[in-house]
Amino acid sequence: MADLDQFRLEVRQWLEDNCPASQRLPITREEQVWAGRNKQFPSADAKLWFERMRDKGWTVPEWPSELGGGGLDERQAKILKEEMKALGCRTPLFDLGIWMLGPAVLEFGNDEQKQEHIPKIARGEVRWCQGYSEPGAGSDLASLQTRAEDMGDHFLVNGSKIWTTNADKADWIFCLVRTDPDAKKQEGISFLLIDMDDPGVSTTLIELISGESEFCQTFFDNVKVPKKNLVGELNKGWSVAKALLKHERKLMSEIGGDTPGPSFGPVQAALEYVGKGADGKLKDAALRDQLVRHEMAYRAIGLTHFRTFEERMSGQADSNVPLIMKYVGTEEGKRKEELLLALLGHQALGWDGEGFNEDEKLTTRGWLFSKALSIAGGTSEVQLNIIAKRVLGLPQQ
Amino acid sequence: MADLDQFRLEVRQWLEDNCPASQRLPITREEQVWAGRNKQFPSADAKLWFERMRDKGWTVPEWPSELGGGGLDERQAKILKEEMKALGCRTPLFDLGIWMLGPAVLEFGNDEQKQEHIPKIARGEVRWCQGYSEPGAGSDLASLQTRAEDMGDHFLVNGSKIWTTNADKADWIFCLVRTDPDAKKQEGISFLLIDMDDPGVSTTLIELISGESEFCQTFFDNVKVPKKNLVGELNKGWSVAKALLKHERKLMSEIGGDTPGPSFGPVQAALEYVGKGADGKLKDAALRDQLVRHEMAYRAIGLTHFRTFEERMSGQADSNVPLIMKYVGTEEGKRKEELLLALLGHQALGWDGEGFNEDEKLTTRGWLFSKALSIAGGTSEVQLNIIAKRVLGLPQQ
Amino acid sequence: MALVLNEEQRLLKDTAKDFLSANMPVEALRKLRDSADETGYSREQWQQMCELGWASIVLPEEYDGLDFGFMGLGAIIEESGRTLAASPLLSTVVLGASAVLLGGSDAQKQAILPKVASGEITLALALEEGHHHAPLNTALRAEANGEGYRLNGAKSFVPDGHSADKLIVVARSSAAPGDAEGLSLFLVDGDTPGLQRQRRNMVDSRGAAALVFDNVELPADALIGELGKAWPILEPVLDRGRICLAAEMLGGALECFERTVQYLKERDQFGVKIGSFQALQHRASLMYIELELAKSVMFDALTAIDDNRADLPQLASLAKARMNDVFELVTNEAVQMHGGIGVTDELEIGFFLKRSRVASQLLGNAGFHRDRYASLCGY
Amino acid sequence: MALVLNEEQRLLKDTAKDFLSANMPVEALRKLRDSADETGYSREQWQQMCELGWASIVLPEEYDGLDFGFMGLGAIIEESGRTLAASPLLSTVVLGASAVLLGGSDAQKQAILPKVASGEITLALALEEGHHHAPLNTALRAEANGEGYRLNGAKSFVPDGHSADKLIVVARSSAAPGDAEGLSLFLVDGDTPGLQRQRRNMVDSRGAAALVFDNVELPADALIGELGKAWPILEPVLDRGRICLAAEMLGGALECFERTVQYLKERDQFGVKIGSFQALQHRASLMYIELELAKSVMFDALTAIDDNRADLPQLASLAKARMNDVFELVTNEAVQMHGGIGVTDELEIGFFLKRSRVASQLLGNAGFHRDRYASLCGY
Repeated sequence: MADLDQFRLEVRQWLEDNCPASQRLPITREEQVWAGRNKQFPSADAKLWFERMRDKGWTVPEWPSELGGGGLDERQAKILKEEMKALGCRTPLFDLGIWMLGPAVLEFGNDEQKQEHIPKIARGEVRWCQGYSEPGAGSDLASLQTRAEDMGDHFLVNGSKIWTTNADKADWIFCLVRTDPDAKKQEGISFLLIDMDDPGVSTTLIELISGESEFCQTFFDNVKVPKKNLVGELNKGWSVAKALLKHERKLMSEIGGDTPGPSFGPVQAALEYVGKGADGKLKDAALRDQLVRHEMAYRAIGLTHFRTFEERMSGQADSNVPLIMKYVGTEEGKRKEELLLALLGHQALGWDGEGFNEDEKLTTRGWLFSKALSIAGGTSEVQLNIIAKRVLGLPQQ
Repeated sequence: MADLDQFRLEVRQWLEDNCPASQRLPITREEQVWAGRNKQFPSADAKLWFERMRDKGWTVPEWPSELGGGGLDERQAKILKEEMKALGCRTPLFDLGIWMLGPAVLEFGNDEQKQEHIPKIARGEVRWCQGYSEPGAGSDLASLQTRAEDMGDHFLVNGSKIWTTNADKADWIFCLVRTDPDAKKQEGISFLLIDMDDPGVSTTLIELISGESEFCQTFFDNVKVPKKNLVGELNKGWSVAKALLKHERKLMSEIGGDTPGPSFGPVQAALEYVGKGADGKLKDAALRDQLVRHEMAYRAIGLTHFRTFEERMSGQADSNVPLIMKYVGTEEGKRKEELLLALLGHQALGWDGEGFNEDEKLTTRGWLFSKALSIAGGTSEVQLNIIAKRVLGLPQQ
Repeated sequence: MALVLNEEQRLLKDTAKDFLSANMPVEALRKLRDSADETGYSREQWQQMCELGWASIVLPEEYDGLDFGFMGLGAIIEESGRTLAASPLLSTVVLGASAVLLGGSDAQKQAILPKVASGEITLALALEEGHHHAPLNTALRAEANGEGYRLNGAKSFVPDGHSADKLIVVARSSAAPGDAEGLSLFLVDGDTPGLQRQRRNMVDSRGAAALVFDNVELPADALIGELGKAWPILEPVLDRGRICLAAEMLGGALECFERTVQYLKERDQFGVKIGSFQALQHRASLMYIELELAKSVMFDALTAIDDNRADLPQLASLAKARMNDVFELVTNEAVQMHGGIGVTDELEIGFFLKRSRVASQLLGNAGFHRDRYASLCGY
Repeated sequence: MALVLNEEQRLLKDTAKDFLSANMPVEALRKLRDSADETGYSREQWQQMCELGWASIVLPEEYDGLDFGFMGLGAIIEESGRTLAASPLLSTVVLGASAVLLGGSDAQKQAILPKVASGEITLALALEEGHHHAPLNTALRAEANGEGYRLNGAKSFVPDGHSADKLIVVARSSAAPGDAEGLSLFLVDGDTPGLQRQRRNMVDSRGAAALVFDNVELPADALIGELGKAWPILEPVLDRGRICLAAEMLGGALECFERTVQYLKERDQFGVKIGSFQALQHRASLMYIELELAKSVMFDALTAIDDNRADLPQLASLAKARMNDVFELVTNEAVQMHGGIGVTDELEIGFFLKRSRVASQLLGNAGFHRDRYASLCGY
């Protein structure tokens, strides 16, 4: 424990010394630094902060230092997170490679793959996107059709992937492809890494109900992919995918409702758009009830996040609790957006132009976007099926 | 239309002249006159009122007059109902024979059966109970095991029926029995009438969470039943049963929440047990919201009852709407009981003895009893299945 | 109480269905949106609606009306909700014309209503000033000014307010915001000096405006009804609007629901139709139940207008509160059950989702109407 | 914040589980009910509990306590909720002893707490006077009377009030009902002249009483804390009671849920286990989710007591409101999913259903606590 406290002090000191003041202010989407061959920095400070963190390996605190990571254990990583939060330090680097592909390569990749990809991710040199879903496949991921034919020295990939977030900006994509069309469903699927610059790869943007989005559809037309880009065994990509899905669900449950949203939370919005009466209570009893129900639910969810962590730490890991987080995070996230909409009333009904400020428009767009949260990364229905089967052990039909 | 108005005036006049004042007061459960070989009358007036209505055939207004009924058409029957309601006239006779068996015999019975049973029901000489469910069968009615063996001149019945309401007080029971054990489920079931006085028939009471109940379990031990008691064709009892189930669901949806209950409704209870503030609103905002939601739901349900009637009358019968009434009636009925419980607070927590008045105890018991409403007569889950299949035409697995 | 349509009304409904599906499918709303149409609806199609008699249907014959009643109009509006048809029907015929009809002088009725019936002019009710529906909180000031009046203040959210030829402005001539006393109604030409109209781009792609009144001078005959006594006129006008808006919402919810059930029958997942999953079946059945209950409420609410029933306020709040909840439920379920495609702009379900929330806020959210219903019932 | 049990606490929990399942299964409560037991719990078993240290677990060592904290006690109470074990644990140890501990003089603590720890005496908090939990509305009058005090008034619902050796009575010595000022706590022997105790037969078969105070004369040292300043003592006492009661409810809900899941795995309908029906699976999953969230809340609420955290009131209201809702949900679903047998007295599920509603009303229903939580958070 003592060395942990010591570590905390060192971390705090280092952050104090190295995190520019401007990088301690709440971050907007525009100010996020995303990995990539041609990275954009919103400011010199952002670049400085990124480079300092990168050099410490703290863009990926828990990854091995020899591969560009910070080499911290889970406790230390949590302390770093807490200290950054306390100081308001911004996340220095954003990338799906950090959240999803990296962990998978570290778990399933061979040394050559680790050497090639992990350091680049750690240093933010490459931006990754994900190619799982396909048009028509939906929740039934295993029914995917994108084909990767074994041509001896390479695979020939044909098909298309949908919901490939930020594919238009990404350098590489990690995909699930069918390598054995005769095998049944889960079998015959492999996990492949594809360079978006390869000939035959093209991407189009998808417009959502919330307006332009980061979601794309990516097409593969006779794309040649070297064999070394196969992660894990041939036809065993499903196990890699499952491991990754866990990361995605964790991600989804953490971002929860907090997708492109306004600067205010529900309580602030309530005080500003509804106001309090003489009795100190929100003027609208119905909205007040809706608000407090949400606030109490969010508190319970937050405490559950802490609990799962403490359980892991204390070795009492109940592997079941994490299974509920994707569901509760996204479902309550949707309720939060409905609540904000109700609180703002007429002011949340604008699309663009005059008469609605940024926060109000973000509220409207955020509400619409939140509808995707309980669909992407495993629908709420799939989550409930999983709980019924894996946790409760209810009989399947 | 004119003759209907004329009819209405005559009915009103007759009721004015013939319904004793005491029989126009709200009826308690104790004051109900139930059919039976040895009928109990709570008062001389009740007897007089029953006899006058019986002689008019208005115990069963829509049944053929030659069989002891009133011979009224649906419009006339509705007028009679309305006029009785307007005057507060009590229902003169209660019996499952009136609500369920009678209609079935009229539809499926042969002349001999009609002659033997219908007039007795109309005159309240025989009390009927129902023998459908069996221990272990539950919603899966067709899995019933009670066996009726063909012994040439009679059937030999063995088995037991559960939820046989008031079987301990009934003279006859109508049952579903298995007459062909080899046929699959729905087939091989017949509809049989059994005299409860026959040797081998015995009944025990079932205690519910709400205390003593009218529900019983009835046992058949080598009971000899004459062939003439078979209603409908042999092994075709299922069609008779389905017709009857409709009546039961209608009944359930009509009694809805209004099972043994207190003298006050939710609004009254709210004013008495919670009270209003200076602003004229119920003091407790949460209870007020719960109350108004229920009141609005009940109003919508009531209007839907009217609509189904008007649709039938105007020949626009949408046969689907009645399918929802059992579900909404019982589910909202349960919410009503939860609401009453919440409104009464500590006063709804008594079981018996001092400190709680009759209405308060009835609230507690009624709340507990209401839990049976969404189970008996087709569970809510079965109702939703039926709507999905029959109304929405959703594919079955 | 009439809880079914008569021959005549069914005929109206069928005609409306045919016209709307042929001329104003949801695709038409998308075009209006993508072309950033200034009006927010097609004037040409509005003319056609008027020729079909939709603008005159509830007006008395003496003002070139058909006197068919709201049961008929409600049936038409319900159909218009199925295709999200953008038109000034609600603002002009239901809100605007009702204000003139219930509060106006003979001269005003003669001047306005026949032109409404013919489609010559459109109207809009300028009411809302705050974030939430609160008619009594009207603060826009009306002062006597010689023979006439002067208006100063602002309206934040006026559906069709930018395109209407004439506005019916709710103003306060006395007492304080929150008070039912002291409200007055004025008939104001859209091009009156001192009146600024700013178009608002709403999430449902329908037309609306914010208005600023800067010393707007009005003649004496601009006043509708008595000065300061508008509430007894305004409240029934709002209740008519609430009920007709609820009828539109019912249509939208039914359409959304039917499209979803259809999708459940077509969409394959895990080798079966998703409509065979019991969890989705039960949720679909629950929506069906809610919609059937809502239908009954809507019928009774519409007859309550036609029969001038005393419980019109209750029925209006019952109908609006219920449709707010049902439309929200159905649109949310529709998106979720459609899965990924459900959140794309390509699928039309999104348009229903967006309209549902605008309609929910218009003329009172569910909380407003439950509170009102409870108070009307004495608790 | 501790959101997991430590070794010691887990041990306590397991011991409790063993003792309770062996000695006090739900069947024991049925026996108490059917024998119309006057006390409402078994004094003998209460003694055994005390020997296991349950009465002393949260008391300081100086009063023969174990000073284990509420995380430990909460774990035990949760287990007692699983078997619906009837005991004066909540009234004596959580409510009664806390009042003495937080408000009493050294003399009072010395006189009471060791006897509580040993099981020699039981306590009860006499608070409720109306239909709903409303501590500030206390009206029972306390007047100075020479050196001492005189109590007049009535208490309508006092759990274990008929059997407790000593009552802690909430009385009003000044100001008016609704006011936090002017409340006082008195320690009253159960057999004090002028005090009538009437047993109430509750739906959950637990013991409770109504009390009438007719000129009850008390010595000066009967007063706990300062005259008229009881609220700062009473509120944390109530919050401890709310949290521990919520822990009991969590145990009951978990037991009810697990029995139901088990039934879903065993019960055949239409040739399959009913647990294979997706609609029931989803409903079961939703219950599981609610229960997991509730567990997290309970852990934090119990530590909030042990750590004397400033947000104890929020946590107490969060815990109680949530468990009220969850226990109601789970018991309703349990009955429905058990079908016909679920509504028979023969099945034990009914006992959980009945207890859930009594516990919901005790120390504040969900509405009370949501309102309180909102106010505590400044809206």
